[in-house]
Amino acid sequence: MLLTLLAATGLGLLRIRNLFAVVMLAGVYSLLSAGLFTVMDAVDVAFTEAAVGAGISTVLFLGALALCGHHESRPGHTPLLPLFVVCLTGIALVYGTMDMPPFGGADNPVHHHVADHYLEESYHEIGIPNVVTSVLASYRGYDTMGETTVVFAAAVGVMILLIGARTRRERPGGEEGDG
Amino acid sequence: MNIGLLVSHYNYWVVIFLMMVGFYILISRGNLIKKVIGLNVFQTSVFMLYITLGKITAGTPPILTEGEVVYSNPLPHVLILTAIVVGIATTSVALALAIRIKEAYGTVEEDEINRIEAGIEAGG
Amino acid sequence: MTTELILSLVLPVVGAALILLLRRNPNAREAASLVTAGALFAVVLRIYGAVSDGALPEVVLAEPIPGISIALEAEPLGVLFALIASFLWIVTTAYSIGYMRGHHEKNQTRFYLFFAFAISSVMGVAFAGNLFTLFVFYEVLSLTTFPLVTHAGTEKAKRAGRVYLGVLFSTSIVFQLLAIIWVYAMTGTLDFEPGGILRGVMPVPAGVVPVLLALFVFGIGKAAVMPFHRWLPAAMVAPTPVSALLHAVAVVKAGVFAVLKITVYVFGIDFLSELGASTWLMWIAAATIILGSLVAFTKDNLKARLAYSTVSQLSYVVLGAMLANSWGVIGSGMHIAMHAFGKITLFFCAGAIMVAAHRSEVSQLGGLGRKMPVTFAAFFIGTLSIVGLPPTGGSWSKWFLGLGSLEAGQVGLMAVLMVSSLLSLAYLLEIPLKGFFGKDAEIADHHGDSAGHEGHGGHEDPDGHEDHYRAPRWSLAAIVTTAAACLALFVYPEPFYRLMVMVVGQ
Amino acid sequence: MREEVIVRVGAKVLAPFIITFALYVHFHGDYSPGGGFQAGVILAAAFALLALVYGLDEVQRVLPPWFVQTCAAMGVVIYAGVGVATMLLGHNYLGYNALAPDPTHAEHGQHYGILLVELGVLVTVFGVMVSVFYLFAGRVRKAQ
Amino acid sequence: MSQHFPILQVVVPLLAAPLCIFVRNGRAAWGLAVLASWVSLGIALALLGQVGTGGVISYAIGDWLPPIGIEYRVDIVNAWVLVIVAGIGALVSPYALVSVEREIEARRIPLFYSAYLLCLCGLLGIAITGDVFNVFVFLEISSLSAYALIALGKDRRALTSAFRYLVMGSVGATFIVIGIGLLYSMTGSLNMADLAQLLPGVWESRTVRVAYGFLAVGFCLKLALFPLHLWLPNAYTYAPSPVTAFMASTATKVAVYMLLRFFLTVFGWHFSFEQMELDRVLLPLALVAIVSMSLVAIFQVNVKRLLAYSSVAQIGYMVLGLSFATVTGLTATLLHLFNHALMKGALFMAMGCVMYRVGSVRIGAMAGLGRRMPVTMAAFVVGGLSLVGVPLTVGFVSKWYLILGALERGWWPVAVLILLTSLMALVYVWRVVEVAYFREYQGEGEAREAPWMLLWPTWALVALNLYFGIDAGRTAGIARQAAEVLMAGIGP
Repeated sequence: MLLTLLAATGLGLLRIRNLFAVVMLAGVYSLLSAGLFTVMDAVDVAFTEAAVGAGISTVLFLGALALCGHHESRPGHTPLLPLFVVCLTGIALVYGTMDMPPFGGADNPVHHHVADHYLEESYHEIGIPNVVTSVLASYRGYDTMGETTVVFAAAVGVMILLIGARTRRERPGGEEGDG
Repeated sequence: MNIGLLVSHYNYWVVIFLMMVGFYILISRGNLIKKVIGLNVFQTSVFMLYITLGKITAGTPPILTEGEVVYSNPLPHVLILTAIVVGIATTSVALALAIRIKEAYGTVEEDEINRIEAGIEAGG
Repeated sequence: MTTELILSLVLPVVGAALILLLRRNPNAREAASLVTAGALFAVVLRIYGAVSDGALPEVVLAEPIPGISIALEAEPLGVLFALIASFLWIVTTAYSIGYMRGHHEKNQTRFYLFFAFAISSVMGVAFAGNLFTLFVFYEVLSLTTFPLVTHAGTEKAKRAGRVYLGVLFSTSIVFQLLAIIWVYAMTGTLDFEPGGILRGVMPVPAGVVPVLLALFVFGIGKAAVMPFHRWLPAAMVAPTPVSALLHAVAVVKAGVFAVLKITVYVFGIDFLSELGASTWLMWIAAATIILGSLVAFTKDNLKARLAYSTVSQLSYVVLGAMLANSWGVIGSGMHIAMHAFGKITLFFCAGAIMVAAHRSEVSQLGGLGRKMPVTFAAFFIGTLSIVGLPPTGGSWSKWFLGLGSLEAGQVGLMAVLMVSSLLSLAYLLEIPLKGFFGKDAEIADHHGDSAGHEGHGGHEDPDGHEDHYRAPRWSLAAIVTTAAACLALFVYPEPFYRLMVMVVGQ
Repeated sequence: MREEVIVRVGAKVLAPFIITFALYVHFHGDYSPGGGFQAGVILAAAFALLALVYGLDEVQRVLPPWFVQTCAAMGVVIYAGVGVATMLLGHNYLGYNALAPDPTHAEHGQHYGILLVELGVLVTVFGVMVSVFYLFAGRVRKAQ
Repeated sequence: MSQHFPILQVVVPLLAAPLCIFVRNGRAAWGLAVLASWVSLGIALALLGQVGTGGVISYAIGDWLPPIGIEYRVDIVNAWVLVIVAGIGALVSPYALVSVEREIEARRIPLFYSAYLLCLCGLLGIAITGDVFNVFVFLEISSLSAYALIALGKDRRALTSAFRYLVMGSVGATFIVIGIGLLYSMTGSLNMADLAQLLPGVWESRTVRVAYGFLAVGFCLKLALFPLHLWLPNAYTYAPSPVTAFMASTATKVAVYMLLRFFLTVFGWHFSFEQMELDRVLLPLALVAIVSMSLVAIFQVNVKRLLAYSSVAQIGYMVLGLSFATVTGLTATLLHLFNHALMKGALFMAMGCVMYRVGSVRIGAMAGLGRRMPVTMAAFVVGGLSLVGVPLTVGFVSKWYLILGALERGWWPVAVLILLTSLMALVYVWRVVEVAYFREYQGEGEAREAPWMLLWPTWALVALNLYFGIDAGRTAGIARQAAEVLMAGIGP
């Protein structure tokens, strides 16, 4: 059910050209996916996705829209090549899932190997009940440090781009042709 | 193709469909903001793929409690938490870039930007 | 002996450094150049002494790629080439002093500088101990001579430089390098060895050897085998001393020398003659000989005519190598020497004529011989040597080449040799004949682009005191030396002959 | 911004709650969903809310841009610093067991370690989110 | 301390990056960047020394043994890549000082160094890790900072090229994530060594094959393999000079490394070449890349763009070496990884010097610089010759192994093609050289030699070009050793 809603939202995103609506719809999409994550037992992820997808990114998009205008112009040409690429990729993926273990199967390899260790040993080794936190901050704490760095890198990037006055609007003099 | 496969893989396929919608928006749309939205959708759908992998039917969230329970796999959750953060980081940089492009070119439509750039190249 | 080997490379570079240091004082600069040249010759003579006593000194300089080294080795063939090049460097330096000053060339320091570098790389080619070293110095030679070719800096010089590097690099990279790596892939070694290294990899797939040989012969663009000869006439925009030493002796000889060396030490002449792999290349060389001569006929520009003559003569050496027998190889090696002395004389004369009389076209030379008798007499001797007539050294190499073709059973080639000798006689002899017996062309030549200079040649000189029909003293001395050498080599070809016999005898 | 008393008061009342909630999310991350990242986001949202209501300048007076930028960097230093600390204590990088006060119960170190790194995450995420918000909002204001 | 080198390799620049924000002063940030880069280089060299004698180093982060935790795994292959990245970083950082002060406004300079260090740390992190998901995280660190760095370019087209790079880079990264997810779904592991052992059991599954495909496309986007190279030329052209020099010599190299690591270590040679027949795809792509991009380079009028296209062609050489599927071919790839970093670094740095004095890198602007900026242009000439593959430069050594590899496979037309494209390189390098030496200077003002601070890093790279061209024994030895390790799967 959720998935169907998601699919509908996706199609809506594709068609609508008023970007305000699209951003709102993207927020809805995020919330729906957060719902999906909850259903799939990924409560932490759902929480985060709701905060990020529906919260931060919506705010950022709205800010960007305020600056960049909110109407999307009609594409000038039929996007056949992208369509082809997308279909190809999709078919490849579907083909790939053919041999994938069935959804939700408890015997799937994913759930064994290291996952078992986390679930069985983490309380003993780390002492906190939320396994996700254990894995996030300890077993794979280094990934999280990388994640923190990514966020920091994004801040540096945004600062580099947006700090200071609006610069060099149209400055053909400073540019060189390459034709 | 049998029904069993359809049932057991239905989730994957919808997720793939969503992924492709996002991907399509990303590569086919000329508006830079819309592209970023597409990227977001694309990435969110990939997250769903991971989470779908981690689900065990009749499992519960991996927060340890008393008694014999089946927990869903926590590892994909962790990976996706990281990925979500990475996603929003990318989005913010992309939007900042779009803003600067708007300031420099007066538009965020790819076609018009290409026209302006072609103009520079011919004129220079 | 290894010290001498390294010195032969280093000395010219030291000379170059001195030249650069002394650039403010032309006299000191040129003295440095001369002294270096003399010292280099002395070093090569010492190596010659050792090698003719049977030593084979070698030294490894570096190992750029594991298993492949930059190594120097003095063997008879290399010594022969080094002797010629280092001796002629002295003569050419002397000549240049007169020419460059007489012609008021710009950037003279750069000229001497790169000349020294070029000689260093020529030594590297001569003493290369393996294919890789040969290739490296071959390329360095192309690079270091490029500034000399484009010395004038004009649009024409730039175009010539493009052709020069274009042809030399294209052929060497696409054909020669491919062949070298191919040899390495098959044999696992690149070292020159008496009797060749390819013999060891039998069975060689059918057809590979001729292809490989062709890759080498065409890949060594400096040998100017048609159709890759275009760079040589183009390079004639360079100042005449450059044409004389580099494009009549060092560079082109580096090419044919490489062909000969590869034939002898990579393929092995016995191996080649057994397979008969070189026959078709022999005919290409023969065709180049004839065609080159024919083109030379049509050229009115003196330097261009000499250039095509060089194209033609170079293929004698290639031909000798492709004959793949002892006499052929001896003749080939001898011809490197004999042609060097002959052709440098001719170029020196051409330069002297240009400096003294400001003429560059054959048709303008009428009667000039009476005003410049020494120059034209030397030209005559040079002509005889090139054609291969006694009493000049050139007759020996022709003789051995003839013997070689007979031994190979190629009577057709004998005919080619005869015809081309006649042709070269015809197009070269025209010049001294015109000079001595022709009508004075002074009035008729105001169409040529040197006519302007001609009219008030004396006033063009800022110095103003030079008699404009006399070649500069330094240059004249050089001309006399090389002409005399042509004659002397007829009487005493011994050193070169001995070296070549050692090559074949191994 | 219009001077709407209700909104202003509402925001004023709400903000402390949001901040408290953020801290709850942070410290309770061991037991329930949540952690440094979510807490940081929520904390940043509190200030974003205040900025929307009181205006950017007001908030920037309390929470100047240089401060949030320093926060953004500081969190990374905290996180990476914990790693360096464990390393100096003779364990591998991020080996939290090193942090245990009592070596016989080395696993207690995990608690401290996780709390500290989550704090690092919180500081960075808060700093970054507010910085980015400032920059975007600043642009919007200038454009108007 | 030395047992912590693997992690310090990454953490040193990672910690230096936020510190740059604290100091808020361009010069001080620069000092930090230089310090961190050189420490990184020292560590990288030490690691190379350690694995050269002691085999593989495994470092369990957080004391959690793999595959439970994240593992840093250093063998000769990634030690080699680390040295390349850190080495270029160590030379670019001092170079940046003067160049950045000219090209970037003062308040952004500490941010520049911060982003630069993050990029360095990201690239090192990718190279050193033994965990597939960790690859993605560090990939994003390096990419995000790279987008920002490119956008710092003066020309407004820097912005659009950064955006295009961002879009293509994110697609690449997302493809990689999908690939990793599929692999994970089949094995339940994220550790490379572990995956290498588990994968043969599920080789036959379609999922693994598709995962392979997605990873391939993702990496090829990142390494700009034709025809997925569209982001590269503009990004390199409009980025600030030190950024171009850094990115061109490191970013694509690391992407090539990832490709090798995944295809040869994680999946293994047998799967890549026997089951997937990777060579059949890569060979034509590489050849087309080499030929077409060399051709395009010939017609460029902006020298930075010319070099950028040449980079795409050179990446083709690296992929070509891989497609031979032999030790010699792989040696050529690994060697060219290093050698190309040296030559492109030198060339782009020389262009940075020109940019600094002349303010333009169009071919026309080079006129007369042979006399005005002799030291700079001499560096360009040597770098260019190296690019062509003239003997005694590193370029030759790469070509040598590449051709040897082609001949070993009996693919002599490929060998001929490699040689022909060298000639094309000669043409495009020569176009610049001719203008620089044969035309009169036309710009206004007195174009003097570039400052010493720009020249010495440039010439350091030029000297390395020559040094490792004359004595390639060590580099070739390491490359061969690394190739053998890759061919054998995970090392001993």
